[in-house]
Amino acid sequence: MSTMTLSRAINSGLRKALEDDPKVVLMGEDIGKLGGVFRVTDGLQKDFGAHRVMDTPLAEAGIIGTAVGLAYRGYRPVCEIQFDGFIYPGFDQIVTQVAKLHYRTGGAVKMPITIRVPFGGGIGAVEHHSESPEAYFTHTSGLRVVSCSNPQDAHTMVRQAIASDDPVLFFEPKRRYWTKGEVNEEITADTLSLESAAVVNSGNDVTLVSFGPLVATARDAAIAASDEGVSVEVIDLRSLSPIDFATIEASVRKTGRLVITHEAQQFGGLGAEIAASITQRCFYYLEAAPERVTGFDTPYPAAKLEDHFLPNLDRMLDAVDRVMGKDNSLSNWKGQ
Amino acid sequence: MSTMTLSRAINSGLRKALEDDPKVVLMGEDIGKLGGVFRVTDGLQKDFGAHRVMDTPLAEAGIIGTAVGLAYRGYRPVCEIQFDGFIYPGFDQIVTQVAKLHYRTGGAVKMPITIRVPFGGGIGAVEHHSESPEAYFTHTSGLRVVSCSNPQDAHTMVRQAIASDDPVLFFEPKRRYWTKGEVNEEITADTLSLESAAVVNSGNDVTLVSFGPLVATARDAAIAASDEGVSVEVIDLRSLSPIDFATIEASVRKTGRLVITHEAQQFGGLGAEIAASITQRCFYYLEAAPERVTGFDTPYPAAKLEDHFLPNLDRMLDAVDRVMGKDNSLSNWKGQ
Amino acid sequence: MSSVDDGGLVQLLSPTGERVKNADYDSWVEDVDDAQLKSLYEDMVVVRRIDTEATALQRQGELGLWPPLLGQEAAQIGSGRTLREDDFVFGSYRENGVAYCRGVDYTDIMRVWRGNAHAGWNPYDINMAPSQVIIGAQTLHATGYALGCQQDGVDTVAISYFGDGATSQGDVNEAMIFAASYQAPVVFFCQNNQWAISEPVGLQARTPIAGRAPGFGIPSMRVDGNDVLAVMAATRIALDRARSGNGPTFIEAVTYRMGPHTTSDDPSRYVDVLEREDWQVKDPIVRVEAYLKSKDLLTEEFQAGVKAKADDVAKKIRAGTLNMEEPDALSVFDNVYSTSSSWLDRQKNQYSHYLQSFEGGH
Amino acid sequence: MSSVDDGGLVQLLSPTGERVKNADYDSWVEDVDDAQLKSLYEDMVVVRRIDTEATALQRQGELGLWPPLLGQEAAQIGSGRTLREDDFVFGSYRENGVAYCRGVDYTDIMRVWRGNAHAGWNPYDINMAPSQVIIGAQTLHATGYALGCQQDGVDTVAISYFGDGATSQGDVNEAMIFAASYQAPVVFFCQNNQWAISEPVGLQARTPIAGRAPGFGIPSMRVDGNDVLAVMAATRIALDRARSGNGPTFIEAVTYRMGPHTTSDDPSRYVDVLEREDWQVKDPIVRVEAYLKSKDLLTEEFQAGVKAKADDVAKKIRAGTLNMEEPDALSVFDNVYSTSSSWLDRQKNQYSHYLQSFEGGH
Ligand SMILES: Cc1ncc(C[n+]2csc(CCOP(=O)(O)OP(=O)(O)O)c2C)c(N)n1
Ligand SMILES: Cc1ncc(C[n+]2csc(CCOP(=O)(O)OP(=O)(O)O)c2C)c(N)n1
Ligand SMILES: [Mg+2]
Ligand SMILES: [Mg+2]
Repeated sequence: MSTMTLSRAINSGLRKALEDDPKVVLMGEDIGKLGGVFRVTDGLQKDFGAHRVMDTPLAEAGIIGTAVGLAYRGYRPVCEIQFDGFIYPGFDQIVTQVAKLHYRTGGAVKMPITIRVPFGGGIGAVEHHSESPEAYFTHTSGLRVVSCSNPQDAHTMVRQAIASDDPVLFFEPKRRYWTKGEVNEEITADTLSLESAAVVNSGNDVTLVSFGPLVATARDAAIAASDEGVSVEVIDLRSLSPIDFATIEASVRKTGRLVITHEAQQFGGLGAEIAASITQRCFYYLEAAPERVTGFDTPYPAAKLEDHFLPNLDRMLDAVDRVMGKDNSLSNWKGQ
Repeated sequence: MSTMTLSRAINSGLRKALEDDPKVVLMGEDIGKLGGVFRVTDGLQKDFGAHRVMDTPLAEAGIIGTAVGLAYRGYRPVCEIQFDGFIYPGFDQIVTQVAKLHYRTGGAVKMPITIRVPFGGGIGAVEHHSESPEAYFTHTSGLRVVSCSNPQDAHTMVRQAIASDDPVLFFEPKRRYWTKGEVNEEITADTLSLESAAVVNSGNDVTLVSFGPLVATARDAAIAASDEGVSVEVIDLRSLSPIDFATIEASVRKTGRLVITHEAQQFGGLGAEIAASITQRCFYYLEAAPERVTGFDTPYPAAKLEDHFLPNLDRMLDAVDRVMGKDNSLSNWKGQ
Repeated sequence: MSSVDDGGLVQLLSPTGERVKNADYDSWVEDVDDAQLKSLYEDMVVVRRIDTEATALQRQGELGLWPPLLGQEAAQIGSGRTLREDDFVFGSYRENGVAYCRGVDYTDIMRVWRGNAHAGWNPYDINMAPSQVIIGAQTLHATGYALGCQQDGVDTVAISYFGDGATSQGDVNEAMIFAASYQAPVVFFCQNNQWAISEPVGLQARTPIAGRAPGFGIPSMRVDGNDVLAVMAATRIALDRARSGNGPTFIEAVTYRMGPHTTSDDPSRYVDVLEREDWQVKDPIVRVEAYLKSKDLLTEEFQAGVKAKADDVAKKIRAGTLNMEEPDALSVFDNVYSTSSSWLDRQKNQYSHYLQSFEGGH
Repeated sequence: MSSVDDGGLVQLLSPTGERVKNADYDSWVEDVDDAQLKSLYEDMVVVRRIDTEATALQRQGELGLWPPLLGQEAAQIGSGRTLREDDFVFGSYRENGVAYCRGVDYTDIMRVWRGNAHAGWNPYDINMAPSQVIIGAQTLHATGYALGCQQDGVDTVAISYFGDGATSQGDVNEAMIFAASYQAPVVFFCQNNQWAISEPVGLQARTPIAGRAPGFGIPSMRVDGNDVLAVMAATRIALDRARSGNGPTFIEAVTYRMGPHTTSDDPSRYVDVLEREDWQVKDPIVRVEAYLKSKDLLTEEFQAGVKAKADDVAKKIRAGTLNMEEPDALSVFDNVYSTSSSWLDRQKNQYSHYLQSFEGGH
């Protein structure tokens, strides 16, 4: 066990993966000498060489498309997309190739590609540097999508993602890169399922589902709520596709109330799927309609406005009040 | 009024738009001499010239990206994407540029771009020719997304889409291109809101929400259900983003039961948003959890399997039985 | 020889079957003896016969679609035959002639077009990826595969086939950039058949396509794509360069799509019949026939043998197509993931219940 | 002159300030008299000063980020100054020197970098699109805009700026393909500053970038990007070609990023100090200074005037930045659509209620 930042924990996970399997190669823009703009790959090119930690030309379709070819040849490419908003030039290769090749070939060709994406807002950045595009990928059959919220998970999950024979979108909560925590690097990739959610705070009144950067906020909200006498159970999804519905279902059967939070836009976001699925599975247990606390249905705004756009503790508490039937911001709302 | 196929109705709508506004230009692969692979643009290049009906090089990012430039210059480009599955190379330009430029420039630059996409399955095609990618776009703030189900709407809506100062994804139900119907070409673009759903069959027991190619199936299902004594109200969404929730809400308050159907994959599809939003708006009116009848969470399969993948009348009726609490395929289901 | 952008076209066999001397290219086909020549001829005749049979099968409703390769036999056989077994092919949807060279099971060629599967064959069985519908996407895959070969330290080469239209896609350009940057052992084989569905090549490129690659630092050749020997020579040059660590090569094989884009297409809307007639005289098979004749190799016996082979293949294809097993309903859920997915398992389970409810009489 | 792929570099002003004669290019700058030369010099000094001020503001926490253009003044001023008012610019994020030429309000340059807005200015006010963060995307916009000019029958030209790294993106290649196909009046202006963040240009291109365009049928020029006269001449040639209906041109301005990629970057991790020193002697301002001196134009009075102007601009920028109005909370919902959206209106309304609930003491 040692204490390290979340970004360091991923770095160490990548290092282990490179050590354990000669077929693992890292690809991306500026991941070599620079070590990535967030330094997540710091030192890896120096130690493993430029053929295993490859700086690529500036083209995301090129990165993903060549990774597909490497996978055909038996490699396990780990691609870094520099920021969330730059994944779209690679979208076609991800959706039409990475996601579909195993299905297309009746299982003959495996696509063990990991696509690392630093995502989310809260760092005061310019346009396209703060987005949460996970729902585009969770809606794409053939992909696995995960997101980590703490250093231990970051370390373990990146190794699991690389070890998985399926393609995995790995969303890294960039504003938590500097969060520190204990990490046991001895946990091997096969110890845990890549599909399991974690109950990170137990509670009886409301289930609050979160992932990635908002897990910390959700835990703070649970503490604040308990001060007001409301007991909130916080779930860290970890796997966004598939979702560990059994864990959420068990929680909601107990609490009868569900709040989901994510930074992505609300309309058609992951929260919709969770609300819809849990309503179906727990219809007779629900005391109130599930509530969503999310980014607004606008493009990600300029930095000076991001504190409004991003879900925060107060907005989570307000939603908790809504499902609890307590006084809340919409109590007197007359809108449509 | 004259009788015409849905594809002809779009053709006539495009013709009107070209006649009415010299700034309207059509762009796409094979839309000129060939008139498009579905002949939707048949005869238009001959009548309006190659500068207004432009065959483009084979590159979707190029099509959308140059359309952005044309829009900057005051044009209203109408881009054809040959098949649903080929929109992804243009995804980046759609998501990062078309959708965001009006917001980015504080309203200074309008993006009145219409992107026509023949979509959906049921035509026995090879891979990438039968997809329903609408949810990627409905989750993208800044875009409007619509889909038509009959010749009259096809004609009116394509004109509305082109007349709109916002970018519009226009999803054409390709397997209904040959459906015939009466079309009044005198209806002008501003007669109708681009956001309104239509109740296409009145009923009291169940609300069945559909759009595009499945509206016809949903209407058939309503007839079949009425034979069994269940009265189904069928709604044709028409606008997929934003959704006319007021219309659905009014219906569900009456029926207390909701079924949503679309061809796209279920996980994170539009059905999730509708189920989640309506649950929130009508929680105390719902007699059962909303049900979804959709494509499976697999890539679109080979043609010989598409009849399984695609929602059909029987699967809709089964879902109607489920929300009615009648005997259904899952009555004795023991699964998780 | 290696960097052509003047529009010059390498030709070793003229349309009338004369052997044209070329100091740079001749040595690369000097091993092509009479027997090899006859077998190249046979292959071209056979794949044309496959094409005819498939078109007929489509017309009879036994295939959903077929993309003919009529007119492109020399481009596909000439290149396909030069490949080593361990080389890996990434083609589009039209490379059924190349698949034939790879030793594909005949029936497998038809699976995709009958609608039974998305891939006709197991790629690793014949070292060829299944057909790729997304225009140009496969060029990046070939580049990545080639990178893998380079890292493995083997002299295996990846080759990617694509059309003239495909050269407009970002992917194809990025593939050249990546290949040049890493000096990947990959061959870019462009069959310029003059058309991308209804769009003439002039819309994609105002200057010869082969002229693009040098700008990326990739040597290129522009060859008569209806000349099986020229195509062979060029492909061998490219393969040799790749094997010996000298990086990628771009080949433009100038040919012509004599048929429709696919069986769904109606070229009468856009193709000038005169243009088609011009190309008719450049037929890739006719010229080899003339050449064989000039060498007294076109015996009746030989021709009968070729015909018998072609008939046999056609018969097998027909039988294979008609007897193809229908996919099982629940297989729609198979192979989405290589491991199980809780969500999909549930969905499959529910659908299986649904299907059973009919059997049980619901 | 028009199609360069030999790596040759056009230079009209040497690093030491000598005027180099060039028969092909001289005529394009023969109107540059002393007054113009002095004003070009002034502009370069001023934008360098803007750059310094902005970097300081970022260090002081007043800007979130700044992408310096240090070293690229000649490329930006030389080209920016040749544009006509009605021409339209589509740049990346680094073209703040070009924006200056377009007459942008100084404060507007800073809005994006302070985090107050996604666009600093109204594009139609100065005929320049706002900064574009998605690498290469703007090249297609320029091509489309140029198509519009062509259709409008005017001789307005669109110009797109982008970096060496951007040339690897599919979009940039597709832009060249579309521009060539339609002969659009567009200028592709590549500032090859040798770096894409930490990646040297050699990773993107093994041969000179200007060599690519001819393969697409687009003439290109490779000029010393630190030579304001060479840049002017080349841009004028390109603009003239576009205006007279002769289609697109590609210009590679070979320059050097003397600063970090942005203020967030740490070039010490990857830049060789020696390389930087090599380029230091090629400074774009120093050579004009030397040239002016050789012409006895670098008087104390003139220099004082330039300094005063630069100081004034810097002062205004600082004041404008510090006094910039904060955006209103609810403006986060504005301009998503040009018309109202039932969904978004509801969301805005609810959030407004939420904000009020705090005021009311919730
Ligand atoms: C990304 C994408 N866009 C459009 C299409 C539709 N389409 C199929 S084939 C074709 C033309 C391809 O032309 P070319 O590359 O010259 O190959 P050819 O068919 O002539 O062999 C087009 C436009 C597609 N399959 N994929
Ligand atoms: C699509 C996309 N991918 C990656 C990035 C991240 N990024 C920002 S600037 C940059 C380097 C650009 O280099 P170049 O084109 O040479 O322009 P320069 O910064 O040198 O002016 C990168 C990789 C981005 N902004 N957009
Ligand atoms: Mg072609
Ligand atoms: Mg650069």
